[in-house]
Amino acid sequence: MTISWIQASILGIFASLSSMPGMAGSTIGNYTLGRPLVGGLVSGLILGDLKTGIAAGVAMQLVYIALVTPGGTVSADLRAVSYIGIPLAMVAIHAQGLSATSGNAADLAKSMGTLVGTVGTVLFYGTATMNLVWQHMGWRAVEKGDFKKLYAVDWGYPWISHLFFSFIPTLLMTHFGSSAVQALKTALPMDGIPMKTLFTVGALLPCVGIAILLKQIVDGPFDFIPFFVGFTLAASLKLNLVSVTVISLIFALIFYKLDMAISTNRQAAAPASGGTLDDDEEEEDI
Amino acid sequence: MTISWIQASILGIFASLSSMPGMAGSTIGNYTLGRPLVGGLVSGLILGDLKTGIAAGVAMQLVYIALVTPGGTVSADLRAVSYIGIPLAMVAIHAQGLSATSGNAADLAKSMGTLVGTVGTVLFYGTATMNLVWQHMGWRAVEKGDFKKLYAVDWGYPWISHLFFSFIPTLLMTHFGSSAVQALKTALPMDGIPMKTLFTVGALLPCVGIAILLKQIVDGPFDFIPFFVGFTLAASLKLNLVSVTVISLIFALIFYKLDMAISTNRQAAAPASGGTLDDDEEEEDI
Amino acid sequence: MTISWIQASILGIFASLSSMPGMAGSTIGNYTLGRPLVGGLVSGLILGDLKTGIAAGVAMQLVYIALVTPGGTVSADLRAVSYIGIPLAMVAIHAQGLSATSGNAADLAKSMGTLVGTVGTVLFYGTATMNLVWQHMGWRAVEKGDFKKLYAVDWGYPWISHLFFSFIPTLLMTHFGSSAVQALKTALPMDGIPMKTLFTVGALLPCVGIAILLKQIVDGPFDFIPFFVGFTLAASLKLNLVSVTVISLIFALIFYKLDMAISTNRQAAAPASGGTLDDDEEEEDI
Amino acid sequence: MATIDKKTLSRKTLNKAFHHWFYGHLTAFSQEHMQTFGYLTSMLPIVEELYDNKEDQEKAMKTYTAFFNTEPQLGTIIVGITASLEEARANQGISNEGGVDDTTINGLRAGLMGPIAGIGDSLVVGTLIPVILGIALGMSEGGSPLGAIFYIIVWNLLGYFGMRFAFFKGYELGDKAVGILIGAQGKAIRKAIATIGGMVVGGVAATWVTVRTSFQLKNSSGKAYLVLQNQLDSVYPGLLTAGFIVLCWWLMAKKNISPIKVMLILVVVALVGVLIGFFNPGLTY
Amino acid sequence: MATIDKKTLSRKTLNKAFHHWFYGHLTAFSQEHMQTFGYLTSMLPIVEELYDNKEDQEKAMKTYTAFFNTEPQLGTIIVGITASLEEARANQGISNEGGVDDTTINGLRAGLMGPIAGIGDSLVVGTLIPVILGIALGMSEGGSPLGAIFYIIVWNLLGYFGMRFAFFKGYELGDKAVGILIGAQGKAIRKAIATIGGMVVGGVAATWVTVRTSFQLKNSSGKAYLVLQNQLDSVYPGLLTAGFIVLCWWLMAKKNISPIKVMLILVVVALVGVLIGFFNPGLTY
Amino acid sequence: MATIDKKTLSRKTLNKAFHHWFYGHLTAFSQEHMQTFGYLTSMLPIVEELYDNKEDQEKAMKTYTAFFNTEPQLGTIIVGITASLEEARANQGISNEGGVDDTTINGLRAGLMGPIAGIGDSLVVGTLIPVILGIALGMSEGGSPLGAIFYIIVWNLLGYFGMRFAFFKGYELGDKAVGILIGAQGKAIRKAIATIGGMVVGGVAATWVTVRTSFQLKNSSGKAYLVLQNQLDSVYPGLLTAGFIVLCWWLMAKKNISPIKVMLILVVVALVGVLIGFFNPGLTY
Ligand SMILES: OC[C@H]1O[C@H](O)[C@@H](O)[C@@H](O)[C@@H]1O
Ligand SMILES: OC[C@H]1O[C@H](O)[C@@H](O)[C@@H](O)[C@@H]1O
Ligand SMILES: OC[C@H]1O[C@H](O)[C@@H](O)[C@@H](O)[C@@H]1O
Repeated sequence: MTISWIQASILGIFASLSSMPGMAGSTIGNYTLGRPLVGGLVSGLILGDLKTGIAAGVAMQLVYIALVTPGGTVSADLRAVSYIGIPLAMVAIHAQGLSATSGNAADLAKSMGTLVGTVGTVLFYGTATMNLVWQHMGWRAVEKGDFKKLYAVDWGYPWISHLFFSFIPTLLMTHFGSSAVQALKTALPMDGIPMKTLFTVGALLPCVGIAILLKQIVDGPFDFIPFFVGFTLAASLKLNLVSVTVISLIFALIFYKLDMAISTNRQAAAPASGGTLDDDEEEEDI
Repeated sequence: MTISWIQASILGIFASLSSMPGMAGSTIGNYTLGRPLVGGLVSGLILGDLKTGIAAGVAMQLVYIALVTPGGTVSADLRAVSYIGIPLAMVAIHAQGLSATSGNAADLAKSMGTLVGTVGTVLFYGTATMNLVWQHMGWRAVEKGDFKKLYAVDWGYPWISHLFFSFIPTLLMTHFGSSAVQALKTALPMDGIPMKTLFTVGALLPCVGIAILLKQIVDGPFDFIPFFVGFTLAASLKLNLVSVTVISLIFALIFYKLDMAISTNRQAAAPASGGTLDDDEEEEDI
Repeated sequence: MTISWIQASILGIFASLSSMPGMAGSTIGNYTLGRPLVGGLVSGLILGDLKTGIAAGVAMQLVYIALVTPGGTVSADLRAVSYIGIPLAMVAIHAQGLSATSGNAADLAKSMGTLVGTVGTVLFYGTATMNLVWQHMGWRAVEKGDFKKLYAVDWGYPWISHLFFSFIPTLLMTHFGSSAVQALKTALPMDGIPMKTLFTVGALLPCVGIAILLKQIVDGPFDFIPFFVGFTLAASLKLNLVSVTVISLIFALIFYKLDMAISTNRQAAAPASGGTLDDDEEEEDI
Repeated sequence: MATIDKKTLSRKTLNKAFHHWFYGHLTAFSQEHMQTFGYLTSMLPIVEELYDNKEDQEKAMKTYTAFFNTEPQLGTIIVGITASLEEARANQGISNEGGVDDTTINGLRAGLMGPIAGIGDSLVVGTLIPVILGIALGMSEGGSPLGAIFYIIVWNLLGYFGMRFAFFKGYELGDKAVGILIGAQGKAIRKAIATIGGMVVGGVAATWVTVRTSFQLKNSSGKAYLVLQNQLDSVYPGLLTAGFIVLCWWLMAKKNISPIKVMLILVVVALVGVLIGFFNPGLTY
Repeated sequence: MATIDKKTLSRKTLNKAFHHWFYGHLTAFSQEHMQTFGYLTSMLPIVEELYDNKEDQEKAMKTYTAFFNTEPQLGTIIVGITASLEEARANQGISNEGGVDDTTINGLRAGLMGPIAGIGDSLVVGTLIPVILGIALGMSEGGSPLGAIFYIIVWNLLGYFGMRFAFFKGYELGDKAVGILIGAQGKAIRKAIATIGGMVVGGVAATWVTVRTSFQLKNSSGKAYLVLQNQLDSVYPGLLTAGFIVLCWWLMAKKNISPIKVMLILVVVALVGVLIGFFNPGLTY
Repeated sequence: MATIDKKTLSRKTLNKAFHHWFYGHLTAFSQEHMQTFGYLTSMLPIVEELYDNKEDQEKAMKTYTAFFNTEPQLGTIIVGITASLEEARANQGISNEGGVDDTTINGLRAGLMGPIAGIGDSLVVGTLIPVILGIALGMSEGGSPLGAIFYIIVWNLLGYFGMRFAFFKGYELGDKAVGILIGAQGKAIRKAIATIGGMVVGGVAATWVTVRTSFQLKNSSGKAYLVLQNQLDSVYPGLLTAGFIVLCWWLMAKKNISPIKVMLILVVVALVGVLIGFFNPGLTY
């Protein structure tokens, strides 16, 4: 199996559409086309082997199922996973004559995905940095009151960033990658330090995403409590996320009512005791 | 195995006693004699095969273990289940030479029970409707101040309703049913639409009972939360009902204290701020 | 395997150090040296068979893992378990030619441990009672203002109590016990009433420890609720103790906030409504 | 109202009233007047003892002709409370204005019967009985009568003495019970109990009600590659069951459809479901 | 402000504004101005319709040059609210003091974007999408395209109509939304949602993030007598995962280290861990 | 009281006091005066440093002759607090009325020793130690000394430094600690901790205490058709254990029976239980 220039170009376009930030809007782009499961479907169609594409997509999707990118913090780049990793994995699976749905094929796909996903974050930061140029042009237009220009800034120019950081890398890596993959595998064996480290990094990075979420939610030490309760419900009791959410509702209701009780309380108390109660504001700091 | 007129009559009397509304009072009647487990004991004694009776009763009891009839809404009629369904199931088990405690016998019993239970709800509505006649007589007596008559209305006359809607149906169906059962089985095979529908209905009907309970408890959307938390504890964590109840206690305590805090609160606030706090009354409506 | 006078004396010293109350302070003494796991290590070293010592210690530790002695209520005496029970169990295991890590050896150890543990509580009460003598001397010194004497009372004299209730019993029982063990086993077979009772007592006694803890925590009937919720989480859901603690945190936070809301509340209300709200003090008594 | 002739119900009369209720609360049930006649027969001995004069008796009995329905076991407490209120009314003089009157008594009955129906149906009929039955079923496995006998004894002892306790507790507390059951604290208590009720009903629904779909997608070789029930379970265990319950609740509470009509709708749903292969109980004779 | 010439945004313009946001919220993203340009293009049609005069348009557009970033799906509600506020400002006269002004609008945007980012990232991106994906994965086992198609359809319908709903809801509520989202009740609501968010993020972390150690102690015959991961699990399941998350949080929240630097630290940790045998992904090609 | 000669305890004396407590809190234990002598030896260096004159020393030491008992590890904080209070009393003049006096100090000691005993016994002795032991047991399976060594090191480091921290924290906070531990907020904190304590003790009871019945009913062929323990577990897992604990609590708390007598009652219960076949540990040598 090889990847022609035409196939590689189409992959490059999908890479541009599905990036974070991508040219298709996050709903259709990153959250649909970018998901490896969908990437598997697309790559399968492009390379003409749907089954292998989907199988590779499923394997990679499992690794990135909870990928959140809070505040533009991207710990794995999905354009690379879905439109470089999956095609290359498909080539490698074919080259080794593995059955598409075998465990070995899935392992191969996973490792290829993590490899390009982690390394590929540089593409994300590249795109975002290049966009600074178009934003700069945008500010000038705003100053001049030339608002129509904003559409070009928001919808047009960023394609140039993607030409450099999505299209070309995808084009080259998928077209020439087929042979590179083989070379890579000998150069970087799975039981060598670099690959072991890479995969460990892949497993550790989601912690950053979760931690950024936490930062948005946690003000005082007590705000960790719901997090750990949720963690315990899922880790120790194997509750799934919908069930965890249901249980969280009763606590949400309690804290809502508590907060209302305390605030009404304070309103009521304020005129009587002259604000001496403010210290329970600090209840979080004990 | 056949069912004599005498045996059928005794079954008819038990059917009268154990109905909802039955002539033995709900504690002894519907909630004791009406339960299929007890019905199995009684039918077993009457038909002289205790073991088969109990086994059939156990199988049917499992189906109706949580039968609640809130506000007189009966989704399966226990007189029919226990005193028509069980005897007929026993006959059928004997006819097919099944072992009393085999899985096939239990299946047979279950299907027979659901069949007569669902269809038999007409007996419940019949009884209740006919009781309107006696109640009418009761109102006339009350008007005239003839209160002693109330005993007859409450304790005596309804036997007539049961003669028609419990005794006679049970008598005829159990006596003649033995052959009817065989006919039924060929007429209505288990993989035919009618029987499949019937059993699906049997599985869906308890939802009505639970929903009526919910109607009594749920005022606003937030009142669904305890329900779903309880549901999750039992469905996802496989907690049994006593354990669910124990866990509900801590939430009950919290809501009790919350409500007390809010109301004392409101009392305290009322004179000070002049009732502007009423809006947290509406906290449920958000 | 026999136990020499010297070995027996060293065991006696450890027994003195590890008692509740012991001569090494509770951190190092009862909570370290007294734990059967550590007792197994020590006894193994003294008797020169580490593996059997540890194995016996592990088996006994499992029985006493949650031994709390609230308010000086000792339901099993650890000096006896660890420094009489373990050595004798080791002797018996050798005598019967059992493999140190076999199930039979563990059973033997467990029974030996419970036997001496339950019976040995008399040693605890003996020590504590004899300490009254030294305390008496202490009070006299305090009266006279001779405070230095307190060091002798607290650190010195109690060794005498331990001479009688830890050292000598351990010395004699371990030295002569080896043969006694055999005799005991024929005199008191495991399926006889005395031994069955003894082990049942061993299983029941921890309830006293837990109940004393409860007494310290429970004021009204509602205070049982957290206990039973915790019990349910562990018993029905198999949550481990750390997970139970995590979940307890969210309830602790809620009750903390509730209490603060109610008390601020009351402060605020007091001047306005003149203390008519005291009745929610009694909320626990319903 | 003078202390000299204060009327007190005799133990014998109270016992009679209790047994009339214990036996007759549902015997004359109709959809129109559910437990009204049971209530009337229960109050009759009380009214007869408290009022000598026929006119007063009639006036008193009128009170209890209002519609009544609750969960009969737990509801016994309401009967006990009215016994005590009736006593108070008799002492104060039934024709005197103010104090305990028709409105007090019926307001109380109307206010209590709903919540107590909800609690009783969920905690007594929906939980207590199924739990005892659950134990009994274990004992009767293999056809032994032991479980059935166990159930008969345990439930009837609990039922009889529980109801008796509720009746006399209600009588003893009288309007104090009202104080507890109504008012700020009463509201809080009801909220607390409704929380228990809600969670327990949820537990009951998840434990004993089971709606499952048999829908599958199969590939050419007949292997199912989509078992809908498994997918639903992975979203939320019991999703279909919960969904159907909420649907029924919605039809009744929001669309004001009567329970009977809801049942008929379910029959149609079942039929359609069976026809399209969504439902299939998969039983055999 | 006279009622005669009250300006109301046309449905067409609102639709345009919504679609500009739906499409362009992140296309021109940089680390400096994340969603600012998306916001500008979304407000442009609105501003153009409301203000005839160029000067007013410029004044209005200036407002939206402030930094903006939130979770784009849920954040649509903020765009809707500002549409309504801008309408109010136009009706009141953009140069009038008091009422809705720059400060109001940007205070609101700044106040809402943080919490809504937190909630949206955890509930939409961290929970809703993984749950749909989870179901889809089941359907695509064995290489079937079904799951992928299912995901595309379900997520995009939810995403599009959900965002649409949020936009028009926000527009409809206008400053009433602010009333709900800010103030005592708003604080309580945010507290409640943060509780859900916290628990769900905990659940997400435990379900989808897995940090495990491969550390073992082996005896002479090669049998492992200490498998560290098992020991850690018996202390608290998921201990390492939770520990690493708290570590990252601590580095960022308490030590003010940027996410990128934290990632680099993790690379070092991974390398060291691999070298000392603490980490070992154990994969093969 | 002049600022010029403000007395401050030297680090050396504080260390001494801490170590006296660390070592001697229970060595002279009797049922009459549990930790009183440990407390006295711990306060002695402090009193000697603060008061030059023998009379004052005697007055100060008298304070600590009151009965004292608490969980020794966590209770160290109380000793630290009294060190600080004693310092305050010395500075204010021990014979001055008002301020810190005997009543303050002993009120505080009495008020804190109960709750801290409850918390410490359940969280330190009942939870922390068993958890460390649990891990250690895993390591010592198969007779390896590793687990025992692990336990010795981990527990003693935690114990020593934990107690040290508690002592100096108590000293540092002084009566501020009292402010936190007593008063409205203190009540709320104690309530919160008691909630944790209650749940954890429940967890400990369910995890480590096991009361089981061996009662069975067998049919003629010897097959058990009723295994009581299974029935009880299906009602509520751990029912017997919970029942016995509540029984013991009830005997002690409601019937004022001493723990020793309760133990004797349990011996009788065990004997009877064994005789009627309810209990059977089922062990063999
Ligand atoms: O955190 C809010 C938001 O920040 C950035 O805009 C992106 O990373 C989004 O994916 C994210 O939802
Ligand atoms: O719902 C309250 C009550 O209503 C009717 O009286 C009957 O259906 C009872 O079974 C039920 O308990
Ligand atoms: O209960 C507090 C305390 O009491 C006594 O001092 C001993 O039994 C200790 O083990 C215990 O911690």
